[in-house]
Amino acid sequence: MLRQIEGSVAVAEAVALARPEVICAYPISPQTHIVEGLGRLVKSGALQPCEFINVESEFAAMSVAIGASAAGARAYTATASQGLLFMAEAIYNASGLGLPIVMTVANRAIGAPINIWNDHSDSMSQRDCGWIQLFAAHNQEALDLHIQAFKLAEELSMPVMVCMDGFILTHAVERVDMPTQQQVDAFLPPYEPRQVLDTADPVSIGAMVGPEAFMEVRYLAHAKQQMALERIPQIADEFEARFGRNTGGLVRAYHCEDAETIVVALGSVIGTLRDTVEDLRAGGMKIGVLGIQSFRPFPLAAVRAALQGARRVVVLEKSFSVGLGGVVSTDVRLALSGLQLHGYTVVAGLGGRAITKASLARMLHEAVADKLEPLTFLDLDWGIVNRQLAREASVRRSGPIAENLLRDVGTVASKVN
Amino acid sequence: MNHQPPSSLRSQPPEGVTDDFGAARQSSEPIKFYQTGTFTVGNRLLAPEQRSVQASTERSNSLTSGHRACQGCGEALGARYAIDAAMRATNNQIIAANATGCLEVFSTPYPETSWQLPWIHSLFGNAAAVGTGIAAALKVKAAKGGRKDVRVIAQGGDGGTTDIGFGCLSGMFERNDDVLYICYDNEAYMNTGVQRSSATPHAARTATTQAVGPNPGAEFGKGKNLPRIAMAHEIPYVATATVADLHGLEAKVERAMGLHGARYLHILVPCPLGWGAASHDTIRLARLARETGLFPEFEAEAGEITAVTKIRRRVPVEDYLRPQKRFAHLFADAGRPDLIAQIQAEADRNIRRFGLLDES
Amino acid sequence: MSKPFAITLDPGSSLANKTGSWRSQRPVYVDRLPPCNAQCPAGEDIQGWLYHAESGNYEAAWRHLVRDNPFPAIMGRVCYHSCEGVCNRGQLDAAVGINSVERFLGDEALRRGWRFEPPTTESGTHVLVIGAGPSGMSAAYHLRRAGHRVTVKEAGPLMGGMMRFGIPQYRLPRDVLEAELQRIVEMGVQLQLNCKVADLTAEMLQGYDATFLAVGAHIAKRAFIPAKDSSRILDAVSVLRSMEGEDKPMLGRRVVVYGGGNTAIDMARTAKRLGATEAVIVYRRTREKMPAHDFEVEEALQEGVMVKWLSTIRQAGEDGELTIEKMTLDADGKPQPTGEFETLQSDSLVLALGQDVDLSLLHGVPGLVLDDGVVKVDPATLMTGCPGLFAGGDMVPAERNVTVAVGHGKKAARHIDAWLRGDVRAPAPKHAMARFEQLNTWYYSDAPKTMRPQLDLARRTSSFDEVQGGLTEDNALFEARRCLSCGNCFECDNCYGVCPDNAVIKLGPGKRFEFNYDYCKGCGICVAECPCGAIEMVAEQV
Amino acid sequence: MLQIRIHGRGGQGVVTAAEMLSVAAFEQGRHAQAFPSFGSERTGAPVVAFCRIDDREIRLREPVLAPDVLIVQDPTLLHQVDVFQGLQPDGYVLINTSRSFDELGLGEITTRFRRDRLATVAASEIAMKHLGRPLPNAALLGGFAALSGLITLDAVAHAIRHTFAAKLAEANVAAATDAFASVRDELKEPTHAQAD
Repeated sequence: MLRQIEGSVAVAEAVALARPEVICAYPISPQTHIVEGLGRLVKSGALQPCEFINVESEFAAMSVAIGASAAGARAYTATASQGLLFMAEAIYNASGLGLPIVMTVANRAIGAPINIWNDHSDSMSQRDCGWIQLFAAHNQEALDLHIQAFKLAEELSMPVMVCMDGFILTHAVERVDMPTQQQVDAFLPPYEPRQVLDTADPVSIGAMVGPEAFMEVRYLAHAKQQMALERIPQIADEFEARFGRNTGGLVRAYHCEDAETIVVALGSVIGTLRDTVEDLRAGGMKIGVLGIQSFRPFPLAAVRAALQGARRVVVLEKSFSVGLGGVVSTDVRLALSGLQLHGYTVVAGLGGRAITKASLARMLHEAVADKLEPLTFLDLDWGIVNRQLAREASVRRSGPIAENLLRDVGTVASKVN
Repeated sequence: MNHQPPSSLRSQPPEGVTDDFGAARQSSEPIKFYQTGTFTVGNRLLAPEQRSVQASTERSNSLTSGHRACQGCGEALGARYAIDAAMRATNNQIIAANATGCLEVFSTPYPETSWQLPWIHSLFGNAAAVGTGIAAALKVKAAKGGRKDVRVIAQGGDGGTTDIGFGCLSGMFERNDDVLYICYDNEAYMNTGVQRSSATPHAARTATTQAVGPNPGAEFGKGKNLPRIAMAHEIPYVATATVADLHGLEAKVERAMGLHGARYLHILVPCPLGWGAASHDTIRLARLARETGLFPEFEAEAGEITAVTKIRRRVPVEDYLRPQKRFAHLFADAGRPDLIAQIQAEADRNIRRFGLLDES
Repeated sequence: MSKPFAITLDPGSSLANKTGSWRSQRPVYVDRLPPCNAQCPAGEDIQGWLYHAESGNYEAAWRHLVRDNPFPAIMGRVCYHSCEGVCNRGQLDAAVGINSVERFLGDEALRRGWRFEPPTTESGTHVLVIGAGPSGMSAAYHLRRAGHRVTVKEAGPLMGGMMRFGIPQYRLPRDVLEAELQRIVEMGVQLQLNCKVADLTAEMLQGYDATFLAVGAHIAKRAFIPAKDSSRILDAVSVLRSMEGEDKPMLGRRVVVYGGGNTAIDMARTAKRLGATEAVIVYRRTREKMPAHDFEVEEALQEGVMVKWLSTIRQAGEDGELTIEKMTLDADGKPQPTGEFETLQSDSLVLALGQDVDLSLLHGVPGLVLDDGVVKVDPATLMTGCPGLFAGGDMVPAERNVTVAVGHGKKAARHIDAWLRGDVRAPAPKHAMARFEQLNTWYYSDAPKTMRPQLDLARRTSSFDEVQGGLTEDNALFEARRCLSCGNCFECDNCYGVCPDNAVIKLGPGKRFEFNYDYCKGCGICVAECPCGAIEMVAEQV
Repeated sequence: MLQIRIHGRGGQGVVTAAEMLSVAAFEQGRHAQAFPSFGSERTGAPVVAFCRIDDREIRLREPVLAPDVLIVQDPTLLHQVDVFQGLQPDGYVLINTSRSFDELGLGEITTRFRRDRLATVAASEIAMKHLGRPLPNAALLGGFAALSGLITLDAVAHAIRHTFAAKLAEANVAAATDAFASVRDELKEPTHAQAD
């Protein structure tokens, strides 16, 4: 059924359709509307039986989910940014124990300086935690991915993170097609745990594993993710067959067939990129967009297949490995190893900096002319940066960078961009 | 206030002295078992149901042989005492969540586990939250027609409870989740080599509070009293116990399992390694801790003290401190009577606060 | 479920890890000798019979007791119970009232009419016992139990010896005495009263395979006291014996007893009961030095008996005026005259200065040796120099009391039995003593000793009713359960409970426990927490 | 594609206004996207919300930089924020005020943009009348329907009912209807003038 609703509400309802049995809620922007929505559904009795638990921290949220999942319950939680970092220890534990928890990450920057706006630093910081990481390009996909995520997680007994851009998607009101309970029930069977805490068949879960077996345990987790590479597209197809929508999967190519230049990106910026590319193609530029839906497992083969025909690749990412550059880029380069093509990393939209068609077009023109720096920061205000650098060179105690910059910018509340 | 043994163990000895033996009184009360007492583990003269769980060959040995705990480990003992009692009280319907620490490491090194009940170890600081999750899952399963009688225990050492796990514990308390949390308190981080925790007693030497300088050992004025903090949450049940009083410990576990909601049991478990004591002194030291007043044993319901275990043979704190190397600096050379006096004052305060001595 | 590799494990799998290899010392169960048992002159297994009494099985307790001593009701009244003096519980609160429980069992047996079973097989050998006192009857009992034919010859008209003629009724009611003696006779012991053996050598040739001699010591010691004819001087043994006859002795209103032993006390208390307004004991030393048992002195003083300490009687003058010289103790505690004199009026003076053995029937017995007025015996076997002739009781060198005599009877019987079978009974190896320091007394609840009720003073001094009462069943049970079971496992399950490694195997009621050395790490908690000190650590052989 | 930017203050229902606009468009079978100027602004602080309306799927995620429609819920903002930034030459402007553009000191604006696409409406007063509270957002949407004709008053009413509970919804519908009439009348005047 078509609805015009907020992304968070769409996700909350989709999660509810998956009949979770334990939901852990701790508030952090921009994830709050999702758990608020679920809390309402549970309290109203629309979603039951289900335990909705107001925990005291994200660390507890993931820990409660671990306990619930180990006891055989379908467990869900959502977080973002600092919250994700605060639960980091438990995140690794959940994947290490192979517990199929599903978690929404409403992507947001990580402080300091504290910043509530969108980028991918948070989920990228958990790149190696052993969770499957799926990225949604728009709210319909976010909705669909959650339903697919439970199926994937429980089949493989691996936790899945569904990443959606904070505010840009979570707070955007747009058209989504909300499936019915019957459809979801038919697609997603009840949770049958691989291992469970059961008084009738007691086991000890979470043993201490020494050098003699630790590497094997780790490799097995990798093997699981390799299986996921096969199951993710299959599940996307099964989903399409039942719901009539092609969402999820590993990657999605847009005008890549004949493209000499391909822009690789994750999340909501893919939409803006497609508009941009459409315009540029109208101007005769042979350019396409490759969206990555599955960042972990990383679809090396699919990415290589999609890019090997091009002459240059621009990885546009909302994450930044300080001291190196791109985070996604390194993975993409791995996919392209041995291929001779120009690679550019464009870091954009950090901390909610708007990514505009205009800026993208300007940047891509330079790229196509191969005038782009290998590592480019989209719309970086060099004036501010250089002034601060000069200040630091001259004065020993130049004061906190962020404040200085704001002074230079002359902040205006409710800036348009 | 006094913690009462089972009724059949409660009567007074009959008085023999009378003016005329023709009138010597016949006691109508049941006889107290003086020889095998109320203090030994078992008692051939008691009805089986009145004997301790540990006296039974049917006990579940939840933590069975082959674990890698040190010789004389109080924690291994306390864990078996408590879990076995809980198993008895619930007809073996217990699931346990364990914090990282000695208990976890010595009980479950791959490829062997000593646990005989469903058990999970997640992290150092989240045992209470994992317990909450299990309890929540069980509640939903029950609503869907699953077993309704499965109960949850979360457990950890003093580090995992009073320090790193404190947030999750307080949250579990505050939500009144249906979990019994058991803290096995050996008063320091033993697993990592005896470092100070917020449960480390004052003046005790640890690897991070060395016995050097003018204020040797753990500093006075620091540390926290978790049982009293737990009481402040006004949860259904809070109790303290030691491995020296098996009957009291089992009675408390039984009481806890008879209630729902958040419950907290704090068990003193001496650590021969960390305390620098002989491996055979484990129970004796726990007994002395109580008899000095340094470790008051009490029960509280909804934030109110409901029972205390009176001191039976009061002893000065020196008797407790002396056998432990972690307090050796209090007795070396000239000794530190000033610090011992401070510790004695703490014991005396407990005795006043909890009424540990019979007025008579 | 398809469990994840390594992180999920099957329950109890650690049993594969035999931690016993960590051990450098191992605990072992031991049995130690309880001090009460070690002390008992009659060799009773006190802890053994208390164990049965604790569970309220009084007949089992009684049967266990009489394996060693056939006189629980008598012992419960007249035994000086030195066992209680060494009872470890005495260091905790007060000694276990062993004697009172023994009396309760004895009385219970009489009340319920429990009897001794006659022997199932007859040995065919015949033993002569001379003297039906405590030693003789004890020997007769044990010999009969062993299946021997036993003939007891007693010079007097009644059984009991000193139990009857030395101990007043108010301490030992005669019906009790008679009943416990009769019970022995009913085992098939041939008893001949008023049958004085004049010629032992001849008697022994009358077809006896062995003889036990236990005629006691009945001849009162005399002291030279210059006296006028009018003064009335008697000896305590005769007076106390005459108490058993028809006409009671006439002692007058003022009775002076000379001596400091238990007999002197008994005499003075008897005098009181015979109507004396004054009963004065004259003794040359102090109360501390008095050989009489303190509790009896105490009872006597309660009853109004007076004692002149540090006094000797120098002469008995006209109308019973006694001249007393005050004494003083020298450095060695020996009394020395002071030259200070005083007088004391008396209607009669009773001497209680001890007794001698009547040696007349021993003349000409080959190999028999006398030593300082008593019969010399091998202390290990109680056999005299004459093969087949054993002796015991007051007539051999030993402390003179009923319990010692009963013990002699048992010991002699055992060795006579062995001797008859042509071998020598080797004494059973003794366990190490169970010391108080080896106990963990925490586990025993606090339980002060139960006092036995006593007859009120008025009735004590006016009648010969028994002074000391008995325990009620509750009291007896209570008292029995105060036993600490020193040195011997009583299955309290402590070791089973306190082992951090579940390395103790419980074998079931009466079967005690075993260590599982596969897992025992040798921490020693079981040893430290064993209440009765029945476990010890021994080094592992390396 | 039609791009709308709404300026107001936290607590005035600016974001709700954008959402209702998108719902109204959705109701008319069109694709619509509404989103706030993401931030943590508190009550009273200047805030902005956006709405895009199109006949095809809207993929663009950037803020509305060159709006076709500008709705100002609070005239006091006019002198704090450059609300007219990027406004299209033929853009619509609707301001919540009881005064005229000239009275607001915006005479210059009227020269730069099509006069027939500029309107003011006393939305707060209308809201006070119907709701008893100065929540102008619903009323402004009614006014916008009248000003632009890009959405119908019915669609706006539906969006309002979709957003608010029954009683409050009807009051807001009434306010929107009033504002619709007020703007329509306001727009008639210049044409009359020309007629003369």
